[in-house]
Amino acid sequence: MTLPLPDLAAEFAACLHTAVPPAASPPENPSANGARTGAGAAPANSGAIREVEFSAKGFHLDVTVGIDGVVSAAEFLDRKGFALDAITGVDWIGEQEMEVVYDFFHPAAPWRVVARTRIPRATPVVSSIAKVFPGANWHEREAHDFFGIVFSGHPQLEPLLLPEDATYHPLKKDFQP
Amino acid sequence: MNLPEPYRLLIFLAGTLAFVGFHAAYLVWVERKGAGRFQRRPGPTEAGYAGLLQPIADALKLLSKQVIVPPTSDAVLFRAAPMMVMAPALMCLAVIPFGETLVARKVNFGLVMVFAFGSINVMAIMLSGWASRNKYAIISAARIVSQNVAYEIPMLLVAITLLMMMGTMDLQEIVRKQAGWFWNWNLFQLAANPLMPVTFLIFYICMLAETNRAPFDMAEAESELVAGAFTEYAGMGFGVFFMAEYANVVVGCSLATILFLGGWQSPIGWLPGPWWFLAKMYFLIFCVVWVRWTFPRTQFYGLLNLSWKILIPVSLFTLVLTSVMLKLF
Amino acid sequence: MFTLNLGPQHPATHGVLRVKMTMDGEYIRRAEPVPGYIHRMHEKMGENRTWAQYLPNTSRVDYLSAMHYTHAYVGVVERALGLKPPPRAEYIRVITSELNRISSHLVWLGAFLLDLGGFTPLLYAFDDREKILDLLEGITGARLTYCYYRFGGLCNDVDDTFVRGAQEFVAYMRPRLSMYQTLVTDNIILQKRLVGIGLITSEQCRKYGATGPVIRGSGVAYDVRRVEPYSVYPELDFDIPVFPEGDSMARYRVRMEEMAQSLRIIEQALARLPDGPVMAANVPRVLKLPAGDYCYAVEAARGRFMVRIVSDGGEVPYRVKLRTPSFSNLSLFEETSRGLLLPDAIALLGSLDLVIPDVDR
Amino acid sequence: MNPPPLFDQPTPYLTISAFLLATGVFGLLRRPTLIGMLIAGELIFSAASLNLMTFNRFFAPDPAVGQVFVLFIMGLAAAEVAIALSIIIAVYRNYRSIKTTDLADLNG
Amino acid sequence: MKVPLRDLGRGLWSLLSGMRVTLGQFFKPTVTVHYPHQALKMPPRFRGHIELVRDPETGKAICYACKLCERACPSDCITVEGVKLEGDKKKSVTEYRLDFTKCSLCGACVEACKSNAIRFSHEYNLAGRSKEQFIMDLFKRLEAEGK
Amino acid sequence: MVSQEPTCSSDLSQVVRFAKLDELLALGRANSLWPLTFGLACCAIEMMAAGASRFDISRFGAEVFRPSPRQADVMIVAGTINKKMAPAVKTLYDQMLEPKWVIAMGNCAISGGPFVFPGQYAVIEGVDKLFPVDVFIPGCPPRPEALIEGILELEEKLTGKRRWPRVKPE
Amino acid sequence: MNSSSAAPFLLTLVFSVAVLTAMGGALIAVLSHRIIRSVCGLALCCLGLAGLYYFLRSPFLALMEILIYIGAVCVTIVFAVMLAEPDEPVPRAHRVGSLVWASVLAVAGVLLFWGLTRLTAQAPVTVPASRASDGSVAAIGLALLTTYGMAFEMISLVLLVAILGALAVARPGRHKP
Repeated sequence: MTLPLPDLAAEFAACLHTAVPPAASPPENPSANGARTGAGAAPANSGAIREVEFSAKGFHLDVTVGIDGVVSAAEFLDRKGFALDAITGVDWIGEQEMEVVYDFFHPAAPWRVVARTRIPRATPVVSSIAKVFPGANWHEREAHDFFGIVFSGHPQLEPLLLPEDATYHPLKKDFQP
Repeated sequence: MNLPEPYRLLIFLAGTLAFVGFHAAYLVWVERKGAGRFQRRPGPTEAGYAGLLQPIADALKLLSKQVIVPPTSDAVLFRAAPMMVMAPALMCLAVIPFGETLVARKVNFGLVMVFAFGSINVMAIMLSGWASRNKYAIISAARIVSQNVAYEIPMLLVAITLLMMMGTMDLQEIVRKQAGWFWNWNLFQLAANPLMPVTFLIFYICMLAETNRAPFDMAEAESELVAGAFTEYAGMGFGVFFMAEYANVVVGCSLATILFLGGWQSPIGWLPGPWWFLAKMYFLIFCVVWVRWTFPRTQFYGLLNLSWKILIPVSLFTLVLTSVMLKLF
Repeated sequence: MFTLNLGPQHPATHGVLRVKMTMDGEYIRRAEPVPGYIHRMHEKMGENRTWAQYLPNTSRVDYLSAMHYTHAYVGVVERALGLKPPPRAEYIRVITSELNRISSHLVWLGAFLLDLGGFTPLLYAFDDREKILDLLEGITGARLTYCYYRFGGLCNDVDDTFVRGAQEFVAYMRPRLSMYQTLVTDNIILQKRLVGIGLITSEQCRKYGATGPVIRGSGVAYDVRRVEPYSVYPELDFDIPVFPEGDSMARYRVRMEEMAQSLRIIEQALARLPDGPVMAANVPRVLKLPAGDYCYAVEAARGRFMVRIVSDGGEVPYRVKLRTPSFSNLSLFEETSRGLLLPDAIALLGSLDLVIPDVDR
Repeated sequence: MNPPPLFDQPTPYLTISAFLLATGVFGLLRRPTLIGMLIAGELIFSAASLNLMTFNRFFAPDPAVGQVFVLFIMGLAAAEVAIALSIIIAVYRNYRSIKTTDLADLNG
Repeated sequence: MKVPLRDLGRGLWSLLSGMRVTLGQFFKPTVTVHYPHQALKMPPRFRGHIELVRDPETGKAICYACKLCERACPSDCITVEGVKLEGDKKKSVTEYRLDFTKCSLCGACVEACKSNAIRFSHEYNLAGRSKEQFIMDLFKRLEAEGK
Repeated sequence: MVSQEPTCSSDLSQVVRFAKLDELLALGRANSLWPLTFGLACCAIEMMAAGASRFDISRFGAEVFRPSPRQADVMIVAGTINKKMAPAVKTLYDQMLEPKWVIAMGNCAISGGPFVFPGQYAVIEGVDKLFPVDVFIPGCPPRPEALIEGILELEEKLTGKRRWPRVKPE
Repeated sequence: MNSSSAAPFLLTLVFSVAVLTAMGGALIAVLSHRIIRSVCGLALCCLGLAGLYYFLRSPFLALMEILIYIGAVCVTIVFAVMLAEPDEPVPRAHRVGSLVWASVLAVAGVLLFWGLTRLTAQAPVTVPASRASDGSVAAIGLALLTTYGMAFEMISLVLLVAILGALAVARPGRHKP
């Protein structure tokens, strides 16, 4: 049942490229529309898959997906039997971008996949994958808590770890208590 | 004793009260020491010699706690419940004969009396849960009712089995009929009922369930319902429930002693007396403690299943068996 | 229908978890865990401290398996620096990690039985645990928050007393495990409460990312020690206990079996314990990690624990992400507890073996 | 000879019995809920039992007959309560209320 | 009928064997350390709060206020002050304030210290009625001990 | 000595002083300190260990961990309190009945411990910011002996004298 | 009960306590707003009645009264209250009409009942107090199984039907959520 790694990478790439619409076409997600106008749309859409040395990095596949490719990437990994490890953000304040990192592991095969996408820091909106992986629900809420990333389509985007009425996002680099 | 009946009654009631108070207090100590030993630790040691003053310290503390009635509760019933809970145990002990003459009130229907007043107990604990108006307490109250109703039935069936064998409801008479060596005890009356030890086991299990002792302590299920029906009680209100639990254990174990282990009769045929009674009772109480500190708590439906699917059919079977055996021999 | 607020202070939540329950009588319609009552900013602190100063934090995320967490953090920094700890250090890491796993499982056993209303096993388990703590305190100086591993090795070497003590412990613990078997596992009451209760399918585990004994109790032999081997685990012979039933009993059995396996690992590692230094020679004095992101996962007592660090080349981490097993395991609770009775849900919660600071971080 | 003490005369018992009946009837009419009415009904039963027992004690030659009848009444009362309560619960499930006024469509 | 009976018997047996286990423990000696009467001996590596080490030759603190520990401490609980006395090569410590209420006992300070001037004490049973008493001046403590 | 007790049933003791009775009550209370089952973090494990066979706080009558605040006398705050938890802790304290005491166990409960840094957003820096604390036990986590010592310290506070020897660590 | 050796005063005292308990309980049962309290009133009333039975030379009945009424009937009612009425009924304003009606009917009932009983009591006390049974269970048992055998069987039948009926009525509502 386990696919060799290069095959997986190839299949993944094929899947992503078919799933990601060409840069010129209008995005399907209306809420992501505003988000994409600021940053350059073309690099955000192209998927890039890199095989990396596990012993040096701790994962096998480093996938960069476009802002709209997140759900299809998750769906692909779900089909391949991956499980969600974590979702987190990194605040690249210098580039005024927010990176959303999705970690996946495989319960049966020794594979680790990291999928990442960059979104503009001013309007951090990305589609939720909670429908694909219900476990993403909490991880996305947590990322929302810490970074203020808005996961569109999330069923219940309320503070999880912070108090119910919290409006601050403490892991943003410019956070002041 | 040539005292007129009412005075004699009063004296014995006072004696019963003291007996219950002493036992309720020191069974807590026994429980804590016993739990300690089962867990390889000494239990209370620092209050008095071997922690013997521990119950007194607890009582002092409980008495001096602030008294409140939670604003959301039903104040009248909230106060009434602790008063109600102690009374049945006292009434039951009044008819339990500890020796040939050592009984507060001779009643022809001692057995019925114990069961009758035992059933008031349910009302009391349930009211405490209901009056607290606390969600945990109400869940606990509902559990108590179904548990007690379920276990009263096999207990009564067992009692009827014994009633048929003994032909009397007088507890003293029941004990007298078991005089002699220990094979005369009801527990070993295999000719009347080959399943007598099973009957005893059923009675004991029902007794544990009726007194809300582990593994049937649904009412207080700490890990689920915080403190169950007593969640809102504090100070002596709580202390009374604490004591009533042990008083009920004393009643239950006394009854088991009388019905199955020959009451004050000596197992070796001579020297009968209250000491034998107490020894047997304490042994049963020790078993209660032992069981409590060994087993996890049963699940609620498991508890009801045990009663309705196992205990009631088996006790009915022993009832029928006994009647057949009695007719045959 | 009414709402029941279990916690934040409730004996069954093992700390300060709150579960918002919508109940129908004693049946649970919906039980939504509300974590965050002991959120301690571990990830924020990562951005305020140097790489080395962050070490004590790792012992406090999941205080019951502090060794594993430190292992993961130390491992990720070593991976980024390309450091390799000497073999003796690796073996001692394995021994202490496995001792810590047993002690963590013993706390779980006690607390779980406490949830089920049995008090005595808790004290027996703590009694056994004290023996492990004595061993670990002897070498690390602390009972709970060890902070023993260093980048490139250990903070100090073990002596013969520890080795002998560990051997004695292995010999002592085996009969104790069979005692637990008689006292607890075989007990009919426990069986009735756990068998068939709180079913979790392997598919649910995958969807929620549940790991550790939870996924192994659902029939998937996922163990980071096998799948992404680290340290010297590949050289040691041990089994991964798997039970396919997916109920609370399966998770219970997985943990009990894991303790026996940990004893096996400790025994082998003690037998092979090489001589030599416990600290790599080429550890830089001031740590500056090359820029990039790195992951390192270990099998902690509760499942897969992963540290993901992002370095911008400085002395201070740019981002530290702790992927904790309890977080994912608890997120499963809402779905699996639906329709259960309250005591069963509490058994389920106990069988997930939660450490709340591990959820909240 | 002194008159017998109060508790050896039938009058107090009969009076109490009448009182219980009165409260029972009163409650039956006043209570808005089915369970309340059931309780009032139990009071009426008790009144009847007390009366029976009194007559047995003071006027009947057979010592057992009154007690037997009271026992019968108790048995019936228990049965009645069981049935009535199960009906009440069934009604509650359908109507979410056990107030008599809310159950008007039982009238047809 | 046969299977339920066997289950019943097995269940009863499991209960009885459980009770046998606890009874066995009942008669074993207790494992308790009666703390205020007896006390466990702390292992040599036990980490209590830190204390200054006395130089066996001079009888003074070894510490020369290099502040490495202060810098290494992740929770900022150490404040060291030192003065350079006339004629000495190094500074000598005048104040070593340890806010023990913030310490996480990680040992970073002890490892950072190059001259072994601080070590862990074996104070394992501290308790007090005010929290100020745990913000201690280790230097004054050392002085007081010397007298 | 009596006036040192702020928590004794105040309305009565202001009118009459039963010195002997107060002493007796203090002795009773000191020997029957029922803690609230309330563990927050790492220190809670040490609190459990203190209740376990090795250290056994039952010797001092303090093993009756009550899950309901109504029945507890002493609240052992064992762990970090953050801003989300603080209202709940305060409620628990308010639900406990007089006389009541608080033991702050561990550095987190005393001052926020290692989780305090400039710019922190979650941790309450010391439980004494919420309600009065009677005994502080420093450590991270403190050993179980320290908790026992804390209970002895509380008993000393109640009765005014210490009945047990002091252990000097060697 | 040997009244000759006991102080009649004390007995009268106990008797009046029983009477007051019964009457007070009955009043609580019908007058209190909260249903749970009226159940308690009923229980109290039954306790008083048990005392009266005791004075009527039938301790067996007294105990049965407690066992059946308090232990079974009241507990069952309370259980039903818990199942069917989680909320307290709101005390509503009394409708004067029904109150008047109820009182009138009650008074009429009392008069009728009391009159009838007085009439009967005009007859001489046929059984001297001293000759009355001591509530012998043997006599009751004999009577139950001989003279009233048929009625006894009917009662058992009624109880059986009641159990089955209760099960049948309450059963269909049971379902797991």
